[in-house]
Amino acid sequence: MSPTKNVLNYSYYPGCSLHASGKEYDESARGLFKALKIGLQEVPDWFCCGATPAHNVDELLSLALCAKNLELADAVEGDLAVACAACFSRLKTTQHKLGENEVKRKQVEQAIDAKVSLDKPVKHLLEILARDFGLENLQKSVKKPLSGLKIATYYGCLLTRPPDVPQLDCTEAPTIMERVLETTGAETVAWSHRLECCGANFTLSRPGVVLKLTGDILASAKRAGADCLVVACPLCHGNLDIRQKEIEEATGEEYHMPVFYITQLLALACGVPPGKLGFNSMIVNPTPLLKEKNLI
Amino acid sequence: MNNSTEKAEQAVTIDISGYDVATAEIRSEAKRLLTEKIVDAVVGYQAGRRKGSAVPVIITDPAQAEKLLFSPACVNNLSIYLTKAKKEIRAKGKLAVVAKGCDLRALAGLVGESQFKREEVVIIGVSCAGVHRAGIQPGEPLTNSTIAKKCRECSVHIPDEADLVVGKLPPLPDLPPKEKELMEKLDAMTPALRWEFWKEQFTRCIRCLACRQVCPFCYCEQCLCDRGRPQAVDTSPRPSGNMGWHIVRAMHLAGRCAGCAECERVCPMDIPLNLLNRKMAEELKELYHYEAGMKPVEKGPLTSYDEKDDQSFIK
Amino acid sequence: MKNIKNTKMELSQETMNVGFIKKVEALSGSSVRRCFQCGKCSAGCPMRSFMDHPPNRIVRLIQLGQWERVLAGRSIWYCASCETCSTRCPNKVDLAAIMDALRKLSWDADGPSKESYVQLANKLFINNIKQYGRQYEMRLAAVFNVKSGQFLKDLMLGPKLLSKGKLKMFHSKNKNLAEIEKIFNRIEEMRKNGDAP
Amino acid sequence: MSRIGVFICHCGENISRTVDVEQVAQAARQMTGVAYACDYKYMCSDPGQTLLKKAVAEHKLEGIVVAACSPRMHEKTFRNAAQAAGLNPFLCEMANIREHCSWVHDDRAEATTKATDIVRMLVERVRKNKKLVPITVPVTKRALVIGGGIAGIQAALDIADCGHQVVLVEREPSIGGHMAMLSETFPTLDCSQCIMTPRMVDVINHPRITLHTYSEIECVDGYIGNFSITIKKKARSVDMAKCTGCGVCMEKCPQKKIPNEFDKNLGFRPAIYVPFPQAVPNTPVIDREHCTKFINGKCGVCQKVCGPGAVDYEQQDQLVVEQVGAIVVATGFKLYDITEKPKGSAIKGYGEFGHGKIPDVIDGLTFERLASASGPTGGKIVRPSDGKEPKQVVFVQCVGSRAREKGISYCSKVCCMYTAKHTMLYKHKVHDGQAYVFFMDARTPGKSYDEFWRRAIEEEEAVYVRGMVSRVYQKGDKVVVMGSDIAVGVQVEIEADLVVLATAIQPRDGADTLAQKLGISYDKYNFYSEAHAKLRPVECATAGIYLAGACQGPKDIPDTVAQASAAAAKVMTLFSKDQLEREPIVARVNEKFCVGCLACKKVCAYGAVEEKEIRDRQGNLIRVVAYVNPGLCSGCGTCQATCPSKSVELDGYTDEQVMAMLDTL
Amino acid sequence: MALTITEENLRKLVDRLVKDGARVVGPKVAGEMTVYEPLTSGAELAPGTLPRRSAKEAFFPLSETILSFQKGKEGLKVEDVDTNAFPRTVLLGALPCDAAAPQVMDAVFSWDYKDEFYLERRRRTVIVGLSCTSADDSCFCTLVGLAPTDTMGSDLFLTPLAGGGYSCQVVSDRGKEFLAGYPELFAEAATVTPVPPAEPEGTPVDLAKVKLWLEEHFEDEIWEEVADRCVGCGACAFLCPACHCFDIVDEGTEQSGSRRKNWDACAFSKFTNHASGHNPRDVQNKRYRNRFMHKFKYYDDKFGKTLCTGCGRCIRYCPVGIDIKGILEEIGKKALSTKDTKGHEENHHG
Amino acid sequence: MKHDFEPKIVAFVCTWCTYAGADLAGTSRMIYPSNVRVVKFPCTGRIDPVFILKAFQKGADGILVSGCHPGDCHYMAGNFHARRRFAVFRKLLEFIGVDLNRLEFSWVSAAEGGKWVEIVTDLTQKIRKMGPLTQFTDLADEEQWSGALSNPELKAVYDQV
Repeated sequence: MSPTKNVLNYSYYPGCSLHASGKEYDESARGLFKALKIGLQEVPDWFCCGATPAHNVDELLSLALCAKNLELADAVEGDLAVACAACFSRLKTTQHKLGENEVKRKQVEQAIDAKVSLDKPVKHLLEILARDFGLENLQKSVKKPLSGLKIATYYGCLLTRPPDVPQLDCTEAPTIMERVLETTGAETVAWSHRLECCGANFTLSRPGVVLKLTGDILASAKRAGADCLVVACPLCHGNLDIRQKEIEEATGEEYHMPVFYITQLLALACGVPPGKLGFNSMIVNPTPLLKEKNLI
Repeated sequence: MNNSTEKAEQAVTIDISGYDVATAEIRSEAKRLLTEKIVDAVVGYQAGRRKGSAVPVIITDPAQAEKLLFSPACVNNLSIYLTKAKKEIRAKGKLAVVAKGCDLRALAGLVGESQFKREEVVIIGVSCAGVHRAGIQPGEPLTNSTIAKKCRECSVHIPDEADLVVGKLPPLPDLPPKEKELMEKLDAMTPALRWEFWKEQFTRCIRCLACRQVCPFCYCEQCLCDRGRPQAVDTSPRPSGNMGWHIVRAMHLAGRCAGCAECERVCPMDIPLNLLNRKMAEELKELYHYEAGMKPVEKGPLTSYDEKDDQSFIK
Repeated sequence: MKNIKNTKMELSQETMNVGFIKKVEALSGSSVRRCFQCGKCSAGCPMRSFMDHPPNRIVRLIQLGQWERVLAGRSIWYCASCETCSTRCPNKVDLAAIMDALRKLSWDADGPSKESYVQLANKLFINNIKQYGRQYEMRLAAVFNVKSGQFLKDLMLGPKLLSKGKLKMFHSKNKNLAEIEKIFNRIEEMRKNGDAP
Repeated sequence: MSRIGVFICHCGENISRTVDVEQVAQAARQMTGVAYACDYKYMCSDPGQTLLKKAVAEHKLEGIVVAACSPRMHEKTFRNAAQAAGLNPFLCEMANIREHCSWVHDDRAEATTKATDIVRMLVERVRKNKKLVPITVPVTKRALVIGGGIAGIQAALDIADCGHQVVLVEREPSIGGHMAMLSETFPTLDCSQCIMTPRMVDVINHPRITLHTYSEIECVDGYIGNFSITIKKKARSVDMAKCTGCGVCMEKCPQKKIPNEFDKNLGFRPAIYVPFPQAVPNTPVIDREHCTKFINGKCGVCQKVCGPGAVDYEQQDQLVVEQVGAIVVATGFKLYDITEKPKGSAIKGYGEFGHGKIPDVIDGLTFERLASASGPTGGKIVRPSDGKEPKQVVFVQCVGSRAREKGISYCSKVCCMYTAKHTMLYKHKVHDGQAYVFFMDARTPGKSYDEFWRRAIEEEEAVYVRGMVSRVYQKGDKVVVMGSDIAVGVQVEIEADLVVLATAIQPRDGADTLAQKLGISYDKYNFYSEAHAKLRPVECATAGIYLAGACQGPKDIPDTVAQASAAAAKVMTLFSKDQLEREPIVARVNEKFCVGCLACKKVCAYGAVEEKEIRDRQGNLIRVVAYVNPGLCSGCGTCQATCPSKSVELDGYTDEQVMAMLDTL
Repeated sequence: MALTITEENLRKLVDRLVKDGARVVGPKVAGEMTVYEPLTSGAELAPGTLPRRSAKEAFFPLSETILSFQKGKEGLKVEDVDTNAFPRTVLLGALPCDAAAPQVMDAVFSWDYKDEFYLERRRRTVIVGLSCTSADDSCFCTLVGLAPTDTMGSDLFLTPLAGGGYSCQVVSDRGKEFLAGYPELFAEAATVTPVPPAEPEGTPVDLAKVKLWLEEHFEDEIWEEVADRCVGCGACAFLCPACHCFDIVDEGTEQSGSRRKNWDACAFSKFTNHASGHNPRDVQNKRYRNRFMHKFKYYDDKFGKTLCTGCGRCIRYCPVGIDIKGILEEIGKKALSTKDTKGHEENHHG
Repeated sequence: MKHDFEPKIVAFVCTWCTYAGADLAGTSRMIYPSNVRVVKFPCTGRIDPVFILKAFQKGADGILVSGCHPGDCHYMAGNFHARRRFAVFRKLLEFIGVDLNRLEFSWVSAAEGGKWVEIVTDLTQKIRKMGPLTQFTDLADEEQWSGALSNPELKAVYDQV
């Protein structure tokens, strides 16, 4: 397969968080895709997909917001690449629900005053890397193997659930993150809390809930001997990274476990300079670990 | 016998005037049965050579009926002559038999065990006040010291279930039971002591098998204990085999023994064999409310069961 | 508010609100009657320990048309929408969707738990969309803290995030904002007309 | 016998791990009579058996001891191997050094000693073993089926269709049993009568089926292949040969208000009656208890109106003797009547449910009659109290069942399904009604069963409440049911119009008496016991008697029919041979020694001991001895233990064999 | 001059003998009966009453091992009984009917087969007889040619004296030899007054004529008459001082055990039971006839002796009162008219 | 673990229940003392008291007779007959002077592997404490009656006979 013949180009929906708390995700994703020569073009003036709060109280609103965003995305060439797991889930859910429920589709069409577009493939970055670009190519692109790094891959809720919607990987035993990361020579650990909820929805309203849930996740990763966590969702990242100190205080347990976006590590491996990967934006400082492993 | 106990008891003579009546009635009945050819032979008692003695006799001639008698010396349980152990007697044809109450119980048991049919035998029952114990010189009067132990505890002086009952029963003195007393004493001992007791008793057994031969219920064609292959108990008259023999015998008689105590009477070594049989009878009475009776029963206590039988001894 | 959690249920065609069942089924697109109370939803729910009625009981109460009991509880507001229940249900009862439906019904009915922080956060979130088109976490947090009366909550977290460039203090104008507002309005209109649930 | 071969099995490591098998083999070689001993990894394997067969030939072995697992596991295997090697199979014994030794002891030395002792015992035993030859008995290829419900009908038709004669005995005036009473059947909701009545007609028209209705089993003699059955045909008071079934007698009978048992007393019938219009045979019977003619002699209308003159007041009970080779018992069930506490029973009953006191609390079978198109209400569901249509119906499951204290501890198996069916039937007939079901578990293990139950809930909107009902009481014209929903954890109260109790299934009255006549065993509930729950589920421990339907345990129609066909297949297997072969572990009388006391006969539970007359050449009776009928003898050996002179011996377990074992102590 | 011994010295003699390691068998009280038993001291000696069982057990025990065997891989190992270990025995106080019996039995035990067990014991035994001073209606020694004072079979013979003590008559050399060992216990007396012997009552019979009668009356209704009642126990034979039939049985297992010689009795139904199942003496009276014949005819035919010493034990203890004395008297009466002709030959029991 | 005395225990069992129960103990790998020697019968109804006597004479220190629970007999009533037979036989042995602690009876069903283990273990331990049974075996060495009565109490009773 000749890379020149198959230039990959995608429209891109970063989601609110990637412009704020998850900006390092955005940075590293763009860096990585650039390094891999995959085109990304951001959908102009996209707006919030509504995430969990919207469908929590108003499904129609939630569907309408996503439908509108899908309509906006139609204007940009290429399949829609989504970085945030929540956005990915909402957009996919909207396609799924409207595809099978005519009543709802009509309601949404009335709400957005347009025909809904359900044909554009919505793809999570992981999917693009693993399937479209291909693991083989990814491996070929690795310049700086991440050997020696023991990674706990964290999927959270929305990358794989519910079964019929995201179609990213197996619902209960996904391996896509592992497969992608292993191309870099890094080691992924087997651990129990890969798919447990971090309580993202309660970040604001019930931080206590979040502490409990994320505490369990961190403890599990530590048990499994991981050096760091890797996520593909800014909400998960927010809880695991930003609240890690709080958790340590609450539980008396010390983690110091850097939480990377998957694109950060992949970009690092593919030779993107570390300075462009937003490592310094992370609350838990990853530098000591990366140094220890001779990665920076 | 323990002399001191004997002495403590006032001498009581037992009225046996009814025995003469019985003798006369037995004679006339035997004569009639034989003459009218209702039976072919009568099993009864006649006088022995020793003065006052009586021995079993089988008569077929009505003329000989005059030889028959009844006296305190008529100790034998004549029912053995109706069993298959005495085929030559049965071969004589239809039989009549003279029976005391205790003997009649054995007859009832034999009917229950299909040894003969009740209607095949004419039973001449005798009202019996008692007979001599073993070791008494024939002819001695019947007193509380010469009477057999079984008679002291007899509950069947009049054998009602016989075809006819002869003789008459005089008022009887109340004699304290002896066998029961002895049994209680043994029961009160430790098992080890009881073992000593029986061991002493059985080791002197000479295996003459008189006990078996006089027993109405030991009518087997082949005694288990005579059997060679396999040998259930050693046949040698030694303590080991003797113990086995007497235990097996007691077990085989349990629920069948009618209490005639002939085994004990005939034992030349004075082994108190009836004590074992009595013990078994007591246990069966307590466990299964069974008592050997005057009427044949279909099933004995060890050939039947009740789902509610005691099983407190089973874990 | 009367604690009805433990009071006796008198079942009759009158007391069992079949309309409620139907409404939940319509909103969620999931069958309620299918549930046979295996309890798997409750078994895997990460939020079970924070709920008063476990998820399976929520379904059971809906089956019996006991809407007051469902909405009186706080369980629906503690659902994390993690979809674990829906993913694993042996009967394809989409409990996550049912939970959405219940929250909507509670919202509409001005339900007993509407002052919940969760509801508040949700409301602010949606208002943010309406107002700015995108979420601005700093503002969201600040307003939530003010509205929920927890002024100092996460006080330590804010500056740290700011220093890391993670909370934008300002936001740019979204060109599609008018369109968004139209969507809100149309939905409102549709509901007024009974065209939407 | 002095050429015994001893084969010690390692059983992989199961034995050799704990028992020094080589040492045991070595010790065996020293034992008297042992001509050959060896140990081998897997004696039961093909090479193991070959080893055995070779050794028999090479060492001219006359007996074999295989020291391995339990004889319950492999006795047959090794006996077959011995037979293949040309030995009588009964000269092969197993020494159990696995279950009874290596698996239960941990000290190697002790286990080895014990294994050696066990082998020594078995060697001594085998030396006394005798060649035994299987017993053959002739087979009468005619079957008796007891009970004319669906089980009996199915079994009878299957056997008769296979070409054998069948005698079918039914206690009631008509065959059909409970199935004829049902409205529609789960999970297909097809009409019970529609599938049942053609089968009933098949029975009466079948050239090879002799039908005795209104009849009972009086006495059973004989044994497998050779039963003699005495049947009491109760006086029907109607001559079956003359009766045309026109029904005029029933129309004219002045006694019309007798509660109809078939309709669970919801309707009425005359004193001369057939239980239901489709009855087979369609010959009425006079209920002498209620007939005026029989009460005071003052009627006789039926006789007067009977054209063919079939009514016969003088008819007497009649005894018929039938010779059969096999028996299928299919006596069915009854519903546990919770209104009365059974006499002498530990069952406490359910006063709290008001059954028998509250007219609108009924049992499942009564509901069937209400729902049946041929029932007393023509299929209209009404309350017994006032005939009104009930709008709220509560069904209670597990009434009597699964209730150690209040009833019976077993599960009645069909109630979950028929209750689900009842809710559907109800909903179909009363569209605006609501059915509630109180249940503890739904047990729906059958093809399309769970789907059926779910349909009742999901489509027919029956409200199932998990939790047992505590009490039922009358309140005005309502029946209040107090229960609890354990999923919600609160009490539930329903003001019902009708309450239907799914009462437990019990064996028919008199099941125990019949079992005693048949000589088959039954459990504490009087259900008949199968020989083996898994491997012989339709056979009785008593050879030649088979079970079909609910008499063996609660069962639905498909299971009943399947079991009936299985029983029929067993009968046909038996009938496939002219002679029957049995394991020769039976008692034998030594006629020379037997003194004819017949103690053996008294203790024999199988009636296998008979009296036998020994006569001389002139025909004179010499004596009577016992004789054991090998066809009847089951080989328990109680006779031998009872015989004072051991004149009866149990082949395979003789005193000689036992004593030889004890001699090794 | 007569040799005497006081009662006290007699007991002392026992003590001495016991001390010297001899087995002293003598009458001893056990419960209500007296039995011949090995004495442990002189005090146990209870002379004068007829013991329940005869004294033949001193030579011919109820049951004795004659060999033992052990089966091993190497074959059968047989171990014989060491007859040299039989104890030196003194049978003391045997009444004439018991003391005479061994001499009668010697004949059969040393006939075509020498029974070493019996003979060895006989060789090692000294019999001290005792004159009989009490008799009952069952006693009949005088009818069989013995007497209460008969010394037959005794080595020494004691006669109770009126004033106590015994006179002691030396009957055999062995007796003399024995006496020599204990001279100090005996005294000499010029005159002695013996307690009068007890002569049993009875009608004397001519044993020769009885034998002749028996020869001619093998088939006779008397047998049925006197013995139909016989129940077939072995009490008569087992109490008899002269009955000597025995049975050989193996006890134990096939692997190890012993062969034993046990008393047998002709009344037992299996006594002549053939392996085929046939029994020539199929009914009890025939068995009794054999017993009588053996005693008064066959034994005499073979050994010229009567196999009965008239002790009367079989009469006293017969369960059904079969009375050999009465039968003998009756036959004796019948035999008076019998002429001496040649009788039938009958197979002997051996 | 060694004990001063290891008794010989003989178990007479029926094949359907107790033998199968013992098999179950085996398949469940329950551990129990190795003293017991099992003699299998089709039914407890087949077990003759003579066997018990024989076993004692052959040196058994303890005996167990075990079969199906009442009502569970494979042969319908064999165990009922056995129950009576042994109820009576043990009374006889007791009267003869055998310590009944050495003779145990139990119902052990095919499902009661645990009960089998418990009963065998308890019996073994009990007999270990009691020591060897010499009553019967001693008799085998004795030839004749000694006439000696050592115990005065016994003598009194003896004399009374």
